[in-house]
Amino acid sequence: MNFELSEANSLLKSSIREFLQQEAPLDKSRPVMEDTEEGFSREIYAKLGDLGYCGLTLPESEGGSAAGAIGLAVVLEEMGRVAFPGPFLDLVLAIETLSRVKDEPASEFLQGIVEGRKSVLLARWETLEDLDGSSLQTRSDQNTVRGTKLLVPFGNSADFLLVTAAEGLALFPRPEEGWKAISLPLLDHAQRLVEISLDAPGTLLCDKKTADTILKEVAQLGALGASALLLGLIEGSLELTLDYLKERKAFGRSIGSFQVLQHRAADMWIRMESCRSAVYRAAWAVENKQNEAPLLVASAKAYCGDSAHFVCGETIQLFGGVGYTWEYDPHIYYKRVKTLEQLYGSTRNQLEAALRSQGI
Amino acid sequence: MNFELSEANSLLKSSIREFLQQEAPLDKSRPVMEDTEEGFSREIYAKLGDLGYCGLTLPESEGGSAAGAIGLAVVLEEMGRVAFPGPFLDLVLAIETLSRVKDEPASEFLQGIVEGRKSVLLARWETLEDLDGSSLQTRSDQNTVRGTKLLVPFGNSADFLLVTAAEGLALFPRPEEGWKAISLPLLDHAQRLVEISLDAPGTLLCDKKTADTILKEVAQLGALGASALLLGLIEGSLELTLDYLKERKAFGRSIGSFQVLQHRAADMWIRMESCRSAVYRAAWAVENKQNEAPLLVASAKAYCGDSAHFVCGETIQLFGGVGYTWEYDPHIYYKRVKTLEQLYGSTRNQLEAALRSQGI
Amino acid sequence: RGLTVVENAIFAAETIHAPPIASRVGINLLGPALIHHATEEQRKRFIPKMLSGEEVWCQGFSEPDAGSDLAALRTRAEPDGEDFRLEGQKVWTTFAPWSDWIFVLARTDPDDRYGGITFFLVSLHQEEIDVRPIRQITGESEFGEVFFSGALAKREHIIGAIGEGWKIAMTVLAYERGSMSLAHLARFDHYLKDLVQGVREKGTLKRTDVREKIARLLVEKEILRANGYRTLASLASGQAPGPEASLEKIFWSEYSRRLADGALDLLGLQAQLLVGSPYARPHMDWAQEALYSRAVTIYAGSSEIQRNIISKRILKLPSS
Amino acid sequence: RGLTVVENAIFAAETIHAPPIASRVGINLLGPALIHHATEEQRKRFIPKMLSGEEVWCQGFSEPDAGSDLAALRTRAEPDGEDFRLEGQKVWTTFAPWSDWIFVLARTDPDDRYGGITFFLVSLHQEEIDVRPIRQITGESEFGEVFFSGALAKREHIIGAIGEGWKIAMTVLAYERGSMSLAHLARFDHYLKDLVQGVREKGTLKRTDVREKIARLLVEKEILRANGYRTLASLASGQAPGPEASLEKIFWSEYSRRLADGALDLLGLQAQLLVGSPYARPHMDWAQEALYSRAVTIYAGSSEIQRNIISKRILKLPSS
Repeated sequence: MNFELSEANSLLKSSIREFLQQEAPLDKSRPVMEDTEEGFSREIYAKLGDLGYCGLTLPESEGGSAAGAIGLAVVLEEMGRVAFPGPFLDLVLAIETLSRVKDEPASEFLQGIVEGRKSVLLARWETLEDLDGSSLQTRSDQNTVRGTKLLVPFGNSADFLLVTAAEGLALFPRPEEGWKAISLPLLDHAQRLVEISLDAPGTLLCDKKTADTILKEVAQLGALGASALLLGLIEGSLELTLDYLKERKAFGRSIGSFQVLQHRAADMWIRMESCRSAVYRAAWAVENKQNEAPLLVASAKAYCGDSAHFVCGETIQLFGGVGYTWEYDPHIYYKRVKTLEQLYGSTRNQLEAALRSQGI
Repeated sequence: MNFELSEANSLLKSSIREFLQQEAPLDKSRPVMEDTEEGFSREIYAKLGDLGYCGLTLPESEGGSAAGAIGLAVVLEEMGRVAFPGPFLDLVLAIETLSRVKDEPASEFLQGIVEGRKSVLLARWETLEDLDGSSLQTRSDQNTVRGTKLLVPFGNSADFLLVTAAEGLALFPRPEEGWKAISLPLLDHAQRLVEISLDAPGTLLCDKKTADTILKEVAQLGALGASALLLGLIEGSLELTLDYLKERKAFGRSIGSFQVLQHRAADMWIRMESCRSAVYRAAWAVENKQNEAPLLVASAKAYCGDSAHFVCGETIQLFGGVGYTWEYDPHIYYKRVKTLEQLYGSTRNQLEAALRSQGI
Repeated sequence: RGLTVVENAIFAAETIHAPPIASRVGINLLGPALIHHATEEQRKRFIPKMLSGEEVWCQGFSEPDAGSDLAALRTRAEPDGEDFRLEGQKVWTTFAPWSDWIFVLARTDPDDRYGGITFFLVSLHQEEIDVRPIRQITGESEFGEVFFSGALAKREHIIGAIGEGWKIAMTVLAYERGSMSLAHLARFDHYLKDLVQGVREKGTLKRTDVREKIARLLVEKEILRANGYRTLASLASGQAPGPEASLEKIFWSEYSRRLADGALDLLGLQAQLLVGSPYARPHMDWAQEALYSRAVTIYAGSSEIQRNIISKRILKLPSS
Repeated sequence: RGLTVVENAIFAAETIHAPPIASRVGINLLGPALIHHATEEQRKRFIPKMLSGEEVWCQGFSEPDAGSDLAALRTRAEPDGEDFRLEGQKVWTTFAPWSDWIFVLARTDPDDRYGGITFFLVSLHQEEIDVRPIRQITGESEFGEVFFSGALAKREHIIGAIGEGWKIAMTVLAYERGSMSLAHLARFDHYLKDLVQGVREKGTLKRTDVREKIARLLVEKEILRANGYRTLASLASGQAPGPEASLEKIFWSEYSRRLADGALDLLGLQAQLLVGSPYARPHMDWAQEALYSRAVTIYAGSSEIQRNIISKRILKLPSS
């Protein structure tokens, strides 16, 4: 196993970083999170589509750039660093799901989605517990989908929903009628979580068994992606902290010269580096289909969640009074972390998954 | 509730402290722990008896000094401070048990024990789990006791054993025959834990129901006493630490001037003061038969156990290299803590008991 | 004669359920300082209207460059005949937007770090004072910035002597740190009940991991209560709170964080839903509390400052 | 040419199960220093016998007043014709009682804190050296004190130039901190297996509190492995380990404490019974490991020293 990024991935890293610095530095993103209804910029997502980022993980044959799990981690790490708003990861997961459903209705319009012109999102969960989605209440036949899905991130902006139903996976174009979305305001004001009640035409893409296999693979990618986002959030937050520690003065010296704060920063750095090791080791295992992938992905998600809570929380503490103001950025990172700890396999579920993967 | 000690208890505190400084400072006690078979000095215990410490909690009518739960805490706190070796708490618990069994065979020789001439110890447990001792295998009729008791602290030195049996509580004078003790060497080299197999004459003092009631009261006193010992161990260990921080030099300054070590010491002090509040609030509640006593005793034992582990462990760390040598004292405190965390209601059991006391 | 410390804590404990009532700053913080340091006239003038809520008070201590390092404050009090004129800025002033009066630490001597500070009572109803609310990460604006440009500070409203401000401020901070922990306990009792109820409804109260975490929160709450009783006992016996108050500030503020974090862990995403959103806990806004609990380890002397106080003033550890 | 770093880690990983073999100090610590800094003659003279175990090595760095502050060392090397004579005392010297040679940091210039230190290879088989074992809190005596009273230190056995000792010592310490973590992992895999087995036999493996604690130990072990692979990858690509090695030292040493403490928590009193005592775990001495795990955060640079290195040399935080 090697931690050096391949040439392709280093290139990917610098391009996405440059793109985000251009299009979505935090000061530009904050108004989008705070003042827009959708909570992200369709324009920027369209550009991401044009540049091939939405199809990142797809094989070239399907118009993707076959960047694999490591490539996905690289991109999401950079997005986390600037707390990039919107459903990018969810979009990738929905696309991955569609591309795995080898079936005409899917690939038919997959192209349009990969190019970012239309958005599709997964509607998996029916309870507050982010579980494997067994015992679904939603029903689907060849022509209609009927049910209520909870926790659809940015669901209100979806042109299509991929809905898990008792019969399998159904594709659901957003209708005029028979679509009711209730927003669930969260601690993280940048989130746009909705509950969606459906009773409208939709197409069943595959049966439950196929759907479960596909969703299990996609869930692994989701957990890996969330870990990479958390790693990026840690990096962004620690960067803020180090700058502040160096410039802020108290008792006639820079506060970064106080040993207690130095050791706190050291602990934050240790977490960051350890998360990086965990994320890229897991990405490598997924990309190379290693047997240890389930253990490593579960470990990465659980550890990155705990670490990000610690690092981004300490950032607020080390900023002191201003760290508690809306104006400064630390709360943006902290709030994002709190959502990611729970979604894509909560820390508790990942810990259990890690044990199971070892037959414990 | 008042945290000032009563005049009587302040007097008690200074007398026992003086006694221990005289008879059992740590440098005198260490050879006793390390080189003697019994692990404590019968001579000193006899003196404690003469001075009335063994009957500390008994009513004057039974030759005790009626110092109550607070008095017991005061004495044990001082004993913890010097890591006083031997089964003092166990002795008090056995005496308390006997005095609660209103029955001739008990009070008959209770006097001799209170005066420290003979020792009696409780043999309660039959498994490694320190539980409430339900489902006992040991059998007793009017004339004999038969069974195996685990975890009898300093059991080898007992002249009498108070044995919990299926039929009730049995008094068991140490015989020539039918007594087999196997020692269970522990992390704490000052401990003398033994497993005792019995098959010899003994007397049933009371039935199971009475025994259970009595042992429940006594167990509460045991948990309170262990908390006080842990508080004392914290005090002794922190005292060592503060002296060392002030005298030891590194990088051309006293190591106590490094902010990281200062804050570590502050955290140790916070634990110590919080344990003191917890122990004396609990002692007050027991002495005044408050309804909240079960919650407060369970809280004190659990919190003092965790805190002592932290404080006495950090003492080793702050001493650096010498903290890991047999010659220096930190390990004496740390090892004693590890035993007390498990006995007299393990931290886990006390946490559960705290919940139960609140109907949770 | 104002509330006794015990009444003070009881009062706080009783009022804590109600929405933050603006008179709390005056009664809990300025009150004790007046009792210890004010003249009979000053007490007569200010305490009754403070208790009646007729005059609302806020605290003008921190400044943009004097947070943890309070003695670095730079707000100047320039003599103006009998009285003084204030020039400078205060920040993190709780309830500032709704207050009538502010107690201010200002410099009467620029060269004497501690001895150059004086404690003024100043009316906010004057043109030379501008109050701007500050938005917090919860989205609310409970506190604000106060700008003084030649505001009048009357000599007769100086508490203690000129140059005694630091000493008096220490009394205020000690009470803020000490006697409040029982008040917070009332909140914590209430919150822990909601957590237990939430877990029960979720059906996970039987899980041993959940039980251990709740048990620790329950136990630590009792330790906090024991510490609070102890402080109260010593305050009631007449001693002004000393550096020991730092223990309480650290314990209750860090406990409040453990409690909120514990709820977000045990209740999962439900605890992150804002009150009013479907599926949220009906009577407890855990999301806001989780954010608020990040502030309490910062204000009234950060946890780091409290540990400095303990190691220096109680443990007497040497300075380098 | 000695072991490569990769071989080094693999070797350590393979040998870790065996009882501490005395040649490990030589191979893992001195080995890399010889490869980086020794002359061809010196390598020829020392490496083969080191690998064969014919000559056992120990490390003479720490002194009674130079622990965390290693550069405060005072052992003097006085010129004696071509060679030098050592005067002073070393302490915490692992395997000292069974060693043939010691690599020593000694002062060739009393006035130059760092530049006055030279790295000597010294035979322990001389009258002018007295080795006294030190008893540890485990009761064992794995290490000792070494007293030099005019001991001969040959010029031809100086590694690097006179005054280059500090630089070479840093290489040794970096390897000690870095490349060893994979070796420790082999131990931890073995220990965690025993813990899971013990809990299973105890019948508590289904308890969710037990499961969460074991899961965290499992997860952190994988993080430790990932960090170890990363260091190994960079060492293998030829870079000598830098301050990043501090991360590994902190992580593996603090993990080893969490693991042992976790076992004492989950296995209860059983884990405190010494091996051989009835009811003890048959193949794992948790009591000794619990004590040993208190030492690893102290030796080879305490956790506090490692955090100083990270904040100063990696994060570039200012000195006061």
